[in-house]
Amino acid sequence: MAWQLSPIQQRRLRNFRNNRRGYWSLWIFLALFGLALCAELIANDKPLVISYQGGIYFPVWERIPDEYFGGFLPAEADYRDPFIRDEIVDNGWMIWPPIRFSYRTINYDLPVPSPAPPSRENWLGTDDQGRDVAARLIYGFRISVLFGLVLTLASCVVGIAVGALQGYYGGKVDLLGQRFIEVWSGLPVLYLLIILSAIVQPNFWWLLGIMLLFSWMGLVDVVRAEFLRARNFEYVRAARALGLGNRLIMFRHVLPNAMVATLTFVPFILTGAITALTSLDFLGFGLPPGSPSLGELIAQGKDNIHAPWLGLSAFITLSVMLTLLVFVGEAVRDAFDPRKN
Amino acid sequence: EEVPVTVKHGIAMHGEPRYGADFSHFEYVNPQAPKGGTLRLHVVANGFDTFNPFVIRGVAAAGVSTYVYDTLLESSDDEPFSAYGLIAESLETPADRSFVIFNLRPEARFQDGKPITADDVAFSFELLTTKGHPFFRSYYSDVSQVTVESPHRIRFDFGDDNRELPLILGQLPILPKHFWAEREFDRAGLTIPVGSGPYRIESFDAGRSVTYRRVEDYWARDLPVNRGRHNFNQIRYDYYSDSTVALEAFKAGHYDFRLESSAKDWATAYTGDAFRRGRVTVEELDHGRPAGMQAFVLNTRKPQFADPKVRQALAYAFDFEWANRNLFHDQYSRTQSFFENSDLASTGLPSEQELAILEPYRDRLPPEVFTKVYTPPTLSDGQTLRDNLRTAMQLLREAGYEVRNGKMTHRPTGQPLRFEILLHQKNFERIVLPFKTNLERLGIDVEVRLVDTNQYVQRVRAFDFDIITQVLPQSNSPGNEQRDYWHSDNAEIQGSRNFMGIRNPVVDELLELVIRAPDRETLVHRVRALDRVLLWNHYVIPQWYLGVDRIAYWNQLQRPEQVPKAGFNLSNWWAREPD
Amino acid sequence: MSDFLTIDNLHVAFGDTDVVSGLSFSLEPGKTLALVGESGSGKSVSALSILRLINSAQIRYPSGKILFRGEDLLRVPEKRLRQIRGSRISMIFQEPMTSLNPLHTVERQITEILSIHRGMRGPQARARCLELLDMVGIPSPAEKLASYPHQLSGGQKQRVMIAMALANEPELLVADEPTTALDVTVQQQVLELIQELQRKHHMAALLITHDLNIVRRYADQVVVMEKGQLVEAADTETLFEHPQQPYTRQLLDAMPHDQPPALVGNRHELLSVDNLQVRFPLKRNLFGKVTSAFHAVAGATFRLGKGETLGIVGESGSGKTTIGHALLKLIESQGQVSLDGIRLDGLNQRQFRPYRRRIQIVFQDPFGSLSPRMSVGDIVGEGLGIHFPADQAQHEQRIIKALRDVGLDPDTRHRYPHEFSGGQRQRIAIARALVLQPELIILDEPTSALDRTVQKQVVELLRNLQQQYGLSYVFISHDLAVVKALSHHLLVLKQGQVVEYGPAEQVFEAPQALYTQQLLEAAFFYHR
Amino acid sequence: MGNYILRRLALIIPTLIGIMLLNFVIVQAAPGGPIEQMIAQLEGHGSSALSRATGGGGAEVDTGGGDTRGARGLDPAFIAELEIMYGFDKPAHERFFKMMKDYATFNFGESFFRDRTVIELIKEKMPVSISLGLWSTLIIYLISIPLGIRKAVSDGSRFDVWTSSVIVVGYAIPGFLFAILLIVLFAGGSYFSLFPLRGLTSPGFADMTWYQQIGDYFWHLTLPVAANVIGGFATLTLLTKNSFLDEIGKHYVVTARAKGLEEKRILYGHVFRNAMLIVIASMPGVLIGLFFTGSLLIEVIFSLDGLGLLGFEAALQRDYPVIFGTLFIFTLMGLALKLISDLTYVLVDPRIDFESREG
Ligand SMILES: Nc1ncnc2c1ncn2[C@@H]1O[C@H](COP(=O)(O)OP(=O)(O)OP(=O)(O)O)[C@@H](O)[C@H]1O
Ligand SMILES: Nc1ncnc2c1ncn2[C@@H]1O[C@H](COP(=O)(O)OP(=O)(O)OP(=O)(O)O)[C@@H](O)[C@H]1O
Ligand SMILES: [Mg+2]
Ligand SMILES: [Mg+2]
Repeated sequence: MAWQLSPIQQRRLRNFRNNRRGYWSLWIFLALFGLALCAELIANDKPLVISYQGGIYFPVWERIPDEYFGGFLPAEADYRDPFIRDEIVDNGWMIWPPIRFSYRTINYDLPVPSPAPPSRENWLGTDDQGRDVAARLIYGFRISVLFGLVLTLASCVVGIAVGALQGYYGGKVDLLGQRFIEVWSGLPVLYLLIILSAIVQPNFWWLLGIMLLFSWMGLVDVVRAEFLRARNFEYVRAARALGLGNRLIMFRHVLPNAMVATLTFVPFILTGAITALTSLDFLGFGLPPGSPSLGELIAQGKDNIHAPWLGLSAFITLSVMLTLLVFVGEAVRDAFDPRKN
Repeated sequence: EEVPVTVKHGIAMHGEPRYGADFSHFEYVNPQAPKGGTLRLHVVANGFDTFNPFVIRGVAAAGVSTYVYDTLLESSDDEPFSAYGLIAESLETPADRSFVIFNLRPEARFQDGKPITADDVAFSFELLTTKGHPFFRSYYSDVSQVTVESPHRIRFDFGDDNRELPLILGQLPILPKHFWAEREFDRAGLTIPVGSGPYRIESFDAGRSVTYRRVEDYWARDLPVNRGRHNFNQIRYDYYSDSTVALEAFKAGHYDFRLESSAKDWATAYTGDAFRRGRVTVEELDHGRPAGMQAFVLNTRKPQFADPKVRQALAYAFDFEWANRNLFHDQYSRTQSFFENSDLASTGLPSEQELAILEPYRDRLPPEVFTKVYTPPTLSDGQTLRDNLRTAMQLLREAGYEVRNGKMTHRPTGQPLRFEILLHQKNFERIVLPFKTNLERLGIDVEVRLVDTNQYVQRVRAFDFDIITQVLPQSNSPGNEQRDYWHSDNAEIQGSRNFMGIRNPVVDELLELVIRAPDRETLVHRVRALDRVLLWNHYVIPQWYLGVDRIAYWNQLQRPEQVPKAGFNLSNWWAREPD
Repeated sequence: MSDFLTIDNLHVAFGDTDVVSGLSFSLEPGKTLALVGESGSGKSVSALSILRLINSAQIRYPSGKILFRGEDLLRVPEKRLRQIRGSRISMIFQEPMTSLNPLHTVERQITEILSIHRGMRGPQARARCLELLDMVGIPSPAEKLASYPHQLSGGQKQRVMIAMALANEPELLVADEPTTALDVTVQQQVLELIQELQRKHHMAALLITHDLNIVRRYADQVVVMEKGQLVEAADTETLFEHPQQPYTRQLLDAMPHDQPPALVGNRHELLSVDNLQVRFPLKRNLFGKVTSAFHAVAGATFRLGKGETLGIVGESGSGKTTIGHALLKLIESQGQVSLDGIRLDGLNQRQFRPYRRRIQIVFQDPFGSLSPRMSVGDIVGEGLGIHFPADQAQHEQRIIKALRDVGLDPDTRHRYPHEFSGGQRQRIAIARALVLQPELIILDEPTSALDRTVQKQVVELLRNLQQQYGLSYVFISHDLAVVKALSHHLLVLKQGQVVEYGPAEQVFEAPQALYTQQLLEAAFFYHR
Repeated sequence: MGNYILRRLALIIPTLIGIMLLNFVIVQAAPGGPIEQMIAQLEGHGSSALSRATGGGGAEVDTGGGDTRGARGLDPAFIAELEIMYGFDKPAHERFFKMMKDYATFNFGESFFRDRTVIELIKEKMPVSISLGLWSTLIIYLISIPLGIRKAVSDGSRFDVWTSSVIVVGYAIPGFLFAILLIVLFAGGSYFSLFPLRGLTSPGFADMTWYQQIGDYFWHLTLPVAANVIGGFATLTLLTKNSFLDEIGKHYVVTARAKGLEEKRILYGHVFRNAMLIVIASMPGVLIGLFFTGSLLIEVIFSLDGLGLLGFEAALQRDYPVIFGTLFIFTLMGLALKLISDLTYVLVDPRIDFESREG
């Protein structure tokens, strides 16, 4: 079946494209995100391709033990280890990704104590554990954005749904729903995290789950307010008269006109999610030690003010990302603005 | 029957005190130091809410116990453990030290002019051990009886055999009975107390700063123990919540003196105009304080660490040299002994005396104790990490491990080798993570777990950990407390300090020898012997220590030339241009 | 040419489409010029252009001038324009329902214009405000001062609009369909008022209307527009007596409207309403009990057979809209309502939903009832998606047909509602109801914004549908001619009470109640 | 409405109890309690709360030296004593009921670790939090709203783009990093020493004349407030802008224009109220957020002793009386403010009500 846009959708698309800034921002963001998704191919401590004794290997995808190259260690070969490196180069060749560090690779050959300033080898310097900032940024961007996207998506869906229900139905739904939210928002997040970290090693998904328990509440009040107002509008009445079910009225008629706030907040919810990871890292309830995250980098920036490349890298990444998202948000708004042509 | 009792001006833990009865001042002070000027210090903390540092409630203001209260005796900084009369003119104790009598100086006065009497001493003792911080109760738990024999004479009898007691009773702060009798001791908050010491609280800004003023007519100012000391007219502490900001404040000249605790800051932060122009002195002062043992502590209660070979193997994966070079700017030294940085530390091969102590246990000790010099695995002389890992592999094989599917697996049980390193300080992550990486190359599964302090304490007290980093501090005169560290009786007592879970009869016996050492020399040999046994059992992976104090101060401060063993002491400093 | 108001070769374009091309006329002080033409011919756009009230981002003026006392209003700076707006030239908007600020009280809306141009404040402004409301025929105006627009009936809002426009006694009044929501009596009162002001202050009026009776009675000159172009301009007399252009003739000829299709046989009773009451709470006590309420409908009883039309007439604010909303459960009401013998009044919203396909409504405020972010096609087709999800394929066809039926170009269905003229929007609302082919339609002033030709088309359409499918209508209108043309029965309302109810013929011929008599008299006032 | 308010007021009690109970259960379930905290302090794991908040000073060794002879394991009897002191000898439900009974009479008890009652602590920290919160809010609102409106009017213009970029970049700056930067640049010893480093007032504050006092106060507040607001403009400005864009095309705006109103008056007199429902109505909530929760890191960095730090420290130290006391007080105020905020909806838009629409 050929999928075709209705003329009104085409018009929206056109409006979106007409906002050049937003349009390009979207592409740039997607490109950056796409790149970050293949972080392993850009920044890795394993070569992309190895030729060793006539065989061709792809270490990024396969695990070749140290022993295979004449070593004795049971674990995967460390290709940065001079021993292995020499062994391979003597018996073949290898092609490295542009950044020869993974997020957890320690550069053991730093000429100065870490954090080391940017150099040919470490484009953005290293952090205070001798790890390459550029590599950590790429991986951190990926993990942070993924975290942010999932969290934003989920909390928008839940937040909008709950806010919409309360605002639209009013009465008991609103009265009791709101009380529930009040109780819920009173939950001590910090303690939940402490309990969690006592039971399991908090990881990406656990944190996502915990954050999700609370993040959806941010939108509820706003959406509820908009719905409380919009449900009195004549076109909502008209839709009801037409026989639309409540769900459709809410999502086809009220929501599009109550979406301004939501749309405005989305980029910030996303970055908010990322900074929430930061604060968790701060408290030591964040991702497992060693994980790359923008938050961790910022925290390091504060601890190492003599190494401005740490804080700056994280800050620039964050602000570029946020700016792109805000511009995309504006373009989306334009797309749905009936008065734009 | 009468025991022979000597009346002394001072007392040493072992042997005789260094300074004679007629000494005029400690050697490490400048008796001509001018009085006057202001010393501005800083504290990184979230405020204070009480001037009573002796109770459990509240957060006490910095400096109160140091400046405001005098003690019966004053310790000297250049001996292992000796003390001389301050409030007490003299003390009397028998050879077995089963009691002590302090004769107070009749001229001793509280800051409100009232005399300090034996009653006050008894009151202080009673107050502190009942209502005070629990520390006092355990510290003085062996005191069985207190008798006021005359207004200026007080006697303490001891229940247990504890040779320290006369000395540590000398550390008892003396509080005025007339002041505290009508006040609630642990609810005094910010009422300015009447002290007995060289300074009194002049003013304070609740939670933000506190200022001390030198007591002009301090009765003890010319005592030998005080000569050349307490020189500043005013001492002020400012509170900062953030350490980075506090450092900035120092550079901006908001306070005068800084003792740096971070290697990174020491190496990088002390730059700028004032430093270039030499207005700030930045120096490292050697000290002779025992560093104890800071180490990765392995919990031998856990099956995977039961075998010393495994414990030894793990040490080979820790690359101290790299960490020191890259993370610590080469400022630390590798710890080689449980009594590092003191003459109690074992060095080289066992001496004759040590051999004599160890010989009876030879068959129950690792042979290396007698044959090898203990050094933690290092990468210094041409060794590469690979070489070390090879050794580790070797050791693990000997311990019954083999590689299965890339994992180090215990052959008899089929259990893969895995453990968790428990942390509560985030800044240790950077030290532990490379260690973890190295361990993983051996096919060992390592998880690094960062938890909050309370949880950490709970787990450590319950011995619910595999590896932690812990400082096992030591003093210059080890005593009873050693039992708490190493004795098998304490291995299963929750909350004891036998973190490793040592249950080694030889250690138990050596401990008793240490505690009962008759004189310093014997003590030293016995401690060294103990040290060797502990080291070769690989209970810990030693980390590092710092043998110097990293200090920086604005040049309006001056310090005495000589730095005593215990390290510098600001009480001996003075202002360059006192006003 | 007068130097008062001259429009010279005005061109207006939205993007690339010209909506007004080459309009020229002039107006003298004290005179009234009527702008007539079919719906969508560019009347409102031209009128709004005088005060440059259309968003400059959307509109272009390729050429032309609008000279007001020598100044070209298309080019004067915004600041100058502000001095003219509301003080020297006032505007009555076509859609009063959406033109008032929903969050300002009536008092505030009116006093604001007094304060900015005349510096009138406080009690003085309030007094003037009351005076104006009284002049435009709002009964007991003091009670309405604190009302918000949503608490007013359509006609009341329109009168507030008018009061605002007249407040500063402007030199030129631009009145875009000023009386569409008013019953004839009030309409007459308002128009007389305007005429009186014209006499007193020499005010000129640009009157846009489709009611040719009004044109004939009040206008001095007439300009006829078609598709953005001027067709004919002449004195009223001349134009009506000797229309030159076929288009004009067509416009004038399109008089209504025959009689409603005759009822045959014994009709099946579709809707029966007994003692319907609606109260709007005004005050509540602490426990939520209503202590004072406005009785908008006080006991209406009527029946409606299948294929019949019930006309509801009555003065503005008498509760007509309220009855319509109550029948559809859009507001709370008491009393019995049965459809096809099934009691509806006890049902809750969910239970009532299945009946909604069978009863549809055309709202009095078409603009407000169209979702601003949906395309017109989607709006019209929405009901189909709900009620006829099975035959999706035909939806598009049915939408196109419905739009065509009401005289709209189906190609415009991808536009948003705000891009239409008032009359066009009204037809969209009608199309939305018709496309579902319900059994009963409540039509609330469905033709108020339509010119005669289109009106006729719509009336024909309604009639045909009724004949073909046996639709029933509740037809609410002030336009008695249309009511007469469609209704089999008539319900006359006054202040929420039914004053007369009976077969239409009978009521028209021999009205019993005094109020009905007055109403009818006024209605045919122009025809005398 | 009155009925609604009554119902809401009545519901505050169960809500409050629910929140307290939930917190009580969870907080107690968390591993480690005040006893462990006390032990940690006694054993010298020390002032962790602050270093947690700031990322730690980075000490790799124990530099204290100090006397180690006293550092023995803690006596179990002592721990039992502590338990009695903190009331942990009683079962949890008894403790909860006692707590709620005390709270009902507004008796909030004393901190476990500080020599202060909970009320005193809050009173002590209030000035800092209110100062920071008030001025930050004021600045953010006074700048963001007019800016947002201007951006809406000139949507898509150069001005719009660059202001967007600036505020968004401002948002992306981590506040505490910015704070440190400000300190290093303007208060530290390295560059300019223009502003004070810590606190809310100078030491000699009490002896100053009133205008000096005001000057001194703002002199101290400049940097913290700057760091606090830098990230605060983005959301509000963009929300304002977008809401305005939505309303500005509506018909009543044309009406207002036809009245001859100035553009400013149209924007502020007519559009504002229609567009800003959310912003206006969220104001009470924002206030409570800024006043009562404080901004932890800013407080720490500028050594301002405020509620943010208090709450955080109490949480990490398991200072139950402070945790539950502040929770109770702030929740109560929060609930009241929430009600007020809901009522403002009705004030802003009289069409709004909270009744059910079904039935
Ligand atoms: N929400 C409300 N609150 C209070 N009064 C209201 C409300 N809605 C309508 N009214 C009042 O109810 C009366 C009837 O209104 P309704 O809209 O039914 O009049 P109408 O007959 O349709 O008038 P029109 O011909 O002008 O449209 C009016 O006086 C109006 O002011
Ligand atoms: N924003 C817009 N964008 C595009 N076209 C528009 C817009 N507004 C109006 N139009 C078109 O301009 C034409 C003229 O509209 P206008 O409102 O002047 O008609 P009108 O003569 O007043 O009709 P009516 O009698 O129905 O009110 C119509 O065809 C309408 O569809
Ligand atoms: Mg029109
Ligand atoms: Mg009506």
